[in-house]
Amino acid sequence: MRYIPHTPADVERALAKIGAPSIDALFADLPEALRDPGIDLPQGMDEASLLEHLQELAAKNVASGPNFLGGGARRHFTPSVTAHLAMQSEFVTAYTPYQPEVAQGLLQATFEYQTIMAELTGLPVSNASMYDGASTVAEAVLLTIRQTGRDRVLVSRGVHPETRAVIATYLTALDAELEIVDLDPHTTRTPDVGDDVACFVAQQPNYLGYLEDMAGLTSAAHAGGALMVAAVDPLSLAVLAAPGEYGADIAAGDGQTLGNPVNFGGPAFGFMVVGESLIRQFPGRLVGETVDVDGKRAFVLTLQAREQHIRRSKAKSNICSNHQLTAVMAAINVSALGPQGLRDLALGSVANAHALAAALVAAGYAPEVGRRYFNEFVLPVKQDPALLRSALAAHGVHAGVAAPAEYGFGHAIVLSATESTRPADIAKLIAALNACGEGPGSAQGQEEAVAHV
Amino acid sequence: MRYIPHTPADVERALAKIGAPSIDALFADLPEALRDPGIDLPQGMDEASLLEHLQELAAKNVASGPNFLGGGARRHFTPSVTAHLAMQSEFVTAYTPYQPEVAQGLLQATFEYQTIMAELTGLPVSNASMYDGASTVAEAVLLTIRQTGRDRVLVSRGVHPETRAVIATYLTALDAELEIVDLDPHTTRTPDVGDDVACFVAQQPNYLGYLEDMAGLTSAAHAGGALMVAAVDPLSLAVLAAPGEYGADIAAGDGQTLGNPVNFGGPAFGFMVVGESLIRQFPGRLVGETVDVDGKRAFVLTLQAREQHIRRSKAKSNICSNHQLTAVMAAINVSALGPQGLRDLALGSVANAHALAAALVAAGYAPEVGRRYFNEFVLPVKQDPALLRSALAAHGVHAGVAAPAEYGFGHAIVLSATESTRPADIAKLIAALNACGEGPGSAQGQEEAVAHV
Amino acid sequence: MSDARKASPVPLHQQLPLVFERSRPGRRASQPPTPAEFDAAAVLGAENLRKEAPRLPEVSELDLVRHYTQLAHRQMSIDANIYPLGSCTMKYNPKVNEEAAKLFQDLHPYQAPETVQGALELLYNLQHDLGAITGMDAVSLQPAAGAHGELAGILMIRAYHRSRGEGEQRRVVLVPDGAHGTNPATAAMAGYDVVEVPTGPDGEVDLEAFKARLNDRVAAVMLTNPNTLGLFERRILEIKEAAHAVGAQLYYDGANLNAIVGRVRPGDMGFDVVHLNLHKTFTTPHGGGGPGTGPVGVKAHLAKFLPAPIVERRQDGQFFLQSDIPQSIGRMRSFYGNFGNLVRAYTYIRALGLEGLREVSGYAVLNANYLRARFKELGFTVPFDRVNMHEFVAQPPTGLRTLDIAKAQLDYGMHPATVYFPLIVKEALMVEPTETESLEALDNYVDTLAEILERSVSDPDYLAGAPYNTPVRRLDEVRAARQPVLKYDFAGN
Amino acid sequence: MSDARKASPVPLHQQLPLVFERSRPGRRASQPPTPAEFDAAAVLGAENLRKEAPRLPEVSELDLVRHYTQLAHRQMSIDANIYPLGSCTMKYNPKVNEEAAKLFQDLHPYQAPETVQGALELLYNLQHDLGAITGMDAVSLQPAAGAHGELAGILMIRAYHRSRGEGEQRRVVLVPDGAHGTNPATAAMAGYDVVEVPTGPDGEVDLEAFKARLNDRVAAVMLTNPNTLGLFERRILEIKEAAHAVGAQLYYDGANLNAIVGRVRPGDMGFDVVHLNLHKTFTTPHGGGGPGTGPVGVKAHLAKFLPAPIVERRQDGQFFLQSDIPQSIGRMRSFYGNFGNLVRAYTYIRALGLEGLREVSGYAVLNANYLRARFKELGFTVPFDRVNMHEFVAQPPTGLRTLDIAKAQLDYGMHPATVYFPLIVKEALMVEPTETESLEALDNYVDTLAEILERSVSDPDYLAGAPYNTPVRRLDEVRAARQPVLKYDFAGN
Ligand SMILES: Cc1ncc(COP(=O)(O)O)c(C=O)c1O
Ligand SMILES: Cc1ncc(COP(=O)(O)O)c(C=O)c1O
Repeated sequence: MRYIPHTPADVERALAKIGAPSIDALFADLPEALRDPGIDLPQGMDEASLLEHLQELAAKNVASGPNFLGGGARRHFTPSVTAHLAMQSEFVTAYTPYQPEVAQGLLQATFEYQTIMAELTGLPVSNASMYDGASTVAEAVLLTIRQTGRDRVLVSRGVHPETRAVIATYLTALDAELEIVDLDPHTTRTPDVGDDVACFVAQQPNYLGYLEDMAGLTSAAHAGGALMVAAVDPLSLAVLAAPGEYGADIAAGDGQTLGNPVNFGGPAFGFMVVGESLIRQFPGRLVGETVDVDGKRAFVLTLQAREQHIRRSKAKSNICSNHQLTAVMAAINVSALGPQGLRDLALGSVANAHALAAALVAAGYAPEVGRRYFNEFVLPVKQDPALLRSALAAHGVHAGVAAPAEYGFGHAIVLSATESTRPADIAKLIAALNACGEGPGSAQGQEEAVAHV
Repeated sequence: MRYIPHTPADVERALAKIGAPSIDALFADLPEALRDPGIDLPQGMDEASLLEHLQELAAKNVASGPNFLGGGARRHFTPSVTAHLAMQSEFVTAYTPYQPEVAQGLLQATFEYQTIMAELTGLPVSNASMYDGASTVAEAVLLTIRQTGRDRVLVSRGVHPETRAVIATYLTALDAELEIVDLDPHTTRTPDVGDDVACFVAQQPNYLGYLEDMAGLTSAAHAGGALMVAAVDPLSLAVLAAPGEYGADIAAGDGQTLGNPVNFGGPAFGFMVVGESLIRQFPGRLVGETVDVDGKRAFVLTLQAREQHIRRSKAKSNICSNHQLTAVMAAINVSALGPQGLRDLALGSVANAHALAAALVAAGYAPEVGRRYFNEFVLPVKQDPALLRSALAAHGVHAGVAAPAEYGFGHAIVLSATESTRPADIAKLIAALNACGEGPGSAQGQEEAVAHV
Repeated sequence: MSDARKASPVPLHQQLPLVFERSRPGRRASQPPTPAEFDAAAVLGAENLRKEAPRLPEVSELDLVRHYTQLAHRQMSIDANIYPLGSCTMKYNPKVNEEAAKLFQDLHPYQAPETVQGALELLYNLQHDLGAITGMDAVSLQPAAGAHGELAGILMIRAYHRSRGEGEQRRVVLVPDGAHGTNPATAAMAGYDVVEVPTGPDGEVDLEAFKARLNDRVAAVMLTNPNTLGLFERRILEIKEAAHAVGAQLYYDGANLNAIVGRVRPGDMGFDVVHLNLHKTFTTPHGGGGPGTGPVGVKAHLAKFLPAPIVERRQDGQFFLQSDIPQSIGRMRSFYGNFGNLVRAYTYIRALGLEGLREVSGYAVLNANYLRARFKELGFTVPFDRVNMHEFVAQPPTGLRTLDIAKAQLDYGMHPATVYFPLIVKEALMVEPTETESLEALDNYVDTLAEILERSVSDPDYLAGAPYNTPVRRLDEVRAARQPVLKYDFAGN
Repeated sequence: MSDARKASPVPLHQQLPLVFERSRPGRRASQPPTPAEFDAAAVLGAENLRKEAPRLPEVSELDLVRHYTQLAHRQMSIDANIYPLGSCTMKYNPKVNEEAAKLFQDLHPYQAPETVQGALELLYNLQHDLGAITGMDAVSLQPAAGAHGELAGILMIRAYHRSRGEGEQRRVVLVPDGAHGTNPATAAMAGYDVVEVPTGPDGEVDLEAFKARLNDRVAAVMLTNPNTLGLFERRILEIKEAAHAVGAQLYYDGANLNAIVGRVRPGDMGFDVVHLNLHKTFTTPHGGGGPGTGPVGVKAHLAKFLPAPIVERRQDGQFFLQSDIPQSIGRMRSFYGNFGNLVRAYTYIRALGLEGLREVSGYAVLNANYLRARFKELGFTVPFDRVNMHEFVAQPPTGLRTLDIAKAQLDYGMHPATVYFPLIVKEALMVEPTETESLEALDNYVDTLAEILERSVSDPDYLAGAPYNTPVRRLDEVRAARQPVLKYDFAGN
């Protein structure tokens, strides 16, 4: 396929205007010796063959089946109207709204997105989106270092391991120290926050699914003069205390659960919402309200002096492209669901997770349910989580996000439920666990035979 | 689910304005005894359950697998861009363009559609679309009766049996006589057209796939003063002589092959294109070019005095809603393909049909290939076509459109190829035919066992 | 406003080229599989090939996308605009319906029944649901639109009378003077003489006049209830008695079912045949004029005349297409109906359930009555002023023309009502807001009308010139009809 | 034009309410599964629950659809408008890419590898293809955007120098003065001091000045080639020699790859690291600002520092995520990158193949040079006037401001070029038409500019007031920054 409109006559006309003999002649500046190397790429394809190739690849995946995978991405119900509206061509194929007169569509949608995120987090200033949740939390940490001038960073072990990894990556270049605060084993121990600490980062619900005492942790952070970064699942905020309510300075996280497809991990979007006092150090684009020359309300990118295209090496971040479309998709989805619908999703997930735990207990399993949890919890298992996950998949069930050894549960997985989890799904999971030799009394792996569902 | 915006406060406000005590009170005119009968309908569903129900139904169908089904609908390649553009909300959710100032989008698209159909058929005046091909051919027949004042109608047996059935239905109410002209056995015998004949209808390629001598048949019709109705596959017109070229008075047919999904038979659209002299008797909407008060080019529904909303019982047809969206989809698809692409589809179908026939011959089958055919041809078989079709389906192959007994081939099916038919598909069909006991030398049905593909 | 502003282009006012004007030889958007080389003249016969290549558009994929995206921007639609066309039921078309339809779009109509059991089950269920909703005993999903359903229905009535030896005798169909044009057109197409029944002073069928026209030459009476004035025919049971007494069949035009769905059924009112416009009550999209779908339901005595095929279920639970209906009027079209739309309508019905459908009519009628009250406040006349059903007919304040008001509304991004229909009311404006519009949307609509009326007073030329800022302004429709240009003139460009 | 016309609303100029202003308590669009009843305070702990409910929009599905459809109509896009933003490569985004992406959208990132072999194979193939296209030995698909790729790249260079004991010594990154803002911002974020290299009189890196800044304290040199003036750095091999001679690593900002793709490779030019913007050269949509994707490719000596995980293939043909990269710089983000966009880019690459990609650069450069010639005819100045690559930088005729011209273009439905970048050219207008625009579209663009220039002469106030007929006109950006209103004020309304 090719997406080029030029006819031979067009080429001739253009070359005549330019005064060049051929298209190749326009490339005379390229080092001659390097031109047209042998590039190892297959031949182009027509559209039918192309789609067939992609469908063949897609057929090698299995997306269907009961799904208990969480760990930062979940398959929640999203109404059909969400994708329909978000994927309108005008949104999909627009650039960053640098000419606001002809970009009110995305500017207003982004302003609405910012408002929604402010409402959910209870903090006043949301940017227009960042990349994913992990890198956004890392950017939040950098912000606190700039703001406080301090160089120690405390991060709860309850923060998603990948988020912690990204924070570490972002910190390598700075002379800052990263310290992990342990769990007790379900929730974070109250840290001792010295006056060299820029911030404390805790996640709610934490990676294992348990509810942290965010108010207490925030007090501890503030007691040491550090900023509190709440890494939150935005869907949970339909029910759980807003970061602003417990005094967090920054709320950040991944927006996928607000209504993006899981997309094998991306793109969703990162969100960051802060208090007014942090605006000057805030990374990312911001949309503000103003008026046009006729006095009509209008929206525009604002406070750009923080950004790379204006401040270059003095910018608050190097971020340029953000994740606008997926953020707008989430805003559309939240608007489609409304406060009641969002609550229904969150509470439905909680209810089903607790039903799952109860069913596991009834089946003789010993999930870690002694502490309050939201829609995920730990299930200690007999075999290596990665192997178990594959074994469960062979029984048609997606489950087995690892609770790594650092958490001290031995072999353990984190199970996740959503509003869409049905009793039949739970039954299938338990049957599959049993079939994989995880049943009570069975030695590891030995009973792994046929599922008796 | 419900799609109603009213809050309780809204209901109160509206009732207050109306001066009614309740919504139910607004229905006081309904016969009391008949109100709220027990209606046997299931409870409503939320969107997730609803889609699950639909997906369960969809899972009971099999659309994949090599497909040799034609008979008036075929799965041709259509580029992704076609549905993307045709299914834009503004087109999908508009009404008939009765207010042209705000409907130039569909009006212009329809004007372009009319031009495309005129070009393909070689006739000057296309309407904006009708229902399906069969009912459109029936409407063409009615037109010829109105135009000529004659009351006999000759229809070739080569016309699709369902089209003939619909013509018969449409004629029941008129005092007109329908006569079928036989095949010889592949193509139509030249009919003897008397001066009571309103029209002669022949199909190109005919139902069995063979090429009619349309010029000869047209001469025969004209010799008797009858009008010639060419029922054509519009995709074939990328290659085959245009009805206008051989002098047909009306071209009509089904537009599905120009780029609508097969949709289990609908909706696609019917098209009708006629000579100038027939405009006054022409059914259906017409879009014409004009100017607005500023002199700007614009498009508008025109010559409406033929239509039911103006002429009521004197209208040329009762048609009101047509098949505008699917017709526009076809126009988009033709524009995406261009003349070369459309030719490629048509010629690819021809080439593959001939390759299929050759492969069948090589495998010892005896397809009816002594006459010129386009992309379909007859294969005499041993068992009842309906049973064979099911047997082939069990082997994962879709084939077996019947050539009914009226054609005199005994048990026989019509096989169809498209540009997308691959050698592997052909091999699968032959293997399946063999496995179903159709192989040369095998007694009917006896070898029906495992496919040895 | 500055002069520069006046002289500056409004982007949407640009005249768009036709796709043919964008065409350049050799350009192409999509590339299908390349066919094997062969000599077409040899294989197909030179005499069968076309002489002149069709002049089809040659554009790039981007050109194509721009063209149709820009055309879409020049098109009002439910999704972007309020669109209260009377008789058209321009309600919201749920997006989930579209997702559902896609699940079935690649099924070929001639597949083996074993491979389309889900599709057949859906049709079977829908036949049931529509029967239950209308109170009819049997349903065919075949007709492609309302008018097509009408034709099927009247042909069934015709077959019925013939089967009783009354085919020759019954040559008349009675149709109210307010009826939709398709009703008399259908009757004529089915070979009947049409006799009009006048509307009485209360906006309903004039019962005396009706009875006077009723005799044993009448084959059918076609009604819509509520009628095209949006009024429920309160004497429907008397009408039914009278019609049946002379052996006439009662036909229900279901275009207005949205008013009563879930509350009262045509079958229970005594109708013998009903067609439904799934593109109205049941939210399949109008598509700029179609495709619609017009299933017909009948009472038991007519079931044997239904167009074939019908979906039935075997003892073993398998679904199949029953084509063996010896007294069937025959086929109305190829295949089984506009299946894609049948999926959409089924999705809608199952989404709402009975309770939801009953709400539909409740809120549709609430909205229409609210709007009627507000229209009256503006000085519009409502000729038959009483509680109406899903729509009402109004007339503009004295001295104003309906057309002018309609055109002025366009500048506000609002679609006017149906204008000049029904024909029995002068300067008619037929308003059907549907249940999916909010009260604020209705208020907005009325407030805009108020503004238009005010401007018509302060600026006497205003209305006649409207609209001013639509992509094109009022058209020369006479020129379009007098010098018809029905396709692009390649030579002229 | 009549007065009425002036005073009539242009539908698109209506101020749209915010979704919050459309909200009414109790209204709702979508209905998710109803949760089982339980006491949330008891289960979750009263102390963990929020006190104040979030004020989220409550709208009907139709309200929602109207809102976002009307917003879409107030948004320029490639699909509706020519959009020749320099440095942004606003080319056509093929629709088949979208179909491809949907095939994978329901895969969870933590599924068992056995259930995502197709997704992993696609990533593996894409790693290969991007390596082949850039001439690099290893590729990570993880970065989420160009700037994110830059950060990954510079962090790898940092890790490389540290692994050789030169981490402390090398504290400087050299960046041309014409570089995109992300380059210096990235270097700073990675802890480096940024030193600018001036552009010489020929629009390329000033080689002497460059060498003067080059020493063993330099960790990296970041370049884009062609540079932001659209000119190919002809002395690239000398630059490379000099940089490598002092032990510095050469970084390639791939934003401009569209100019040379298929013809010359960064790897062959001597670059050690490259990032690509798949949302530029490889047609993944820009989405109004993102999501993009910024894969990084490296030469063999840097492969061990790549961010984890990478997709590898086992002996048995199975694909897996390799996370065991001991010297990796670590993760740049969660999961494996913006997979949805990686599918789109892969679809594009495989559609075109090598020959198709080579055409891309050819026609992109042809279009840009054609446009440069036409701009000059209009009186625009092209400061470094020679055969350019995929874009060029121009300045308006004397006395005119770039901003004003850009705003005037908006009235014609055309998007302006990138304005005021690069910073080294006053009143810069950076024009990148891309290969998917036709010559007619370019001619149209230029003819419109000509009309604007003419009007600026005949009406001296015209330009300063433009645009006149866009949905909103020029904004008070100072007010937006001085009194920031960054969310809806619920109280105020
Ligand atoms: C009352 C009435 N009857 C019949 C019809 C015809 O329906 P269709 O357009 O589907 O043929 C309409 C459509 O406008 C109508 O309003
Ligand atoms: C030259 C150049 N470098 C880097 C970038 C940054 O890319 P991204 O926006 O994907 O982060 C851009 C984007 O505009 C660019 O043009």
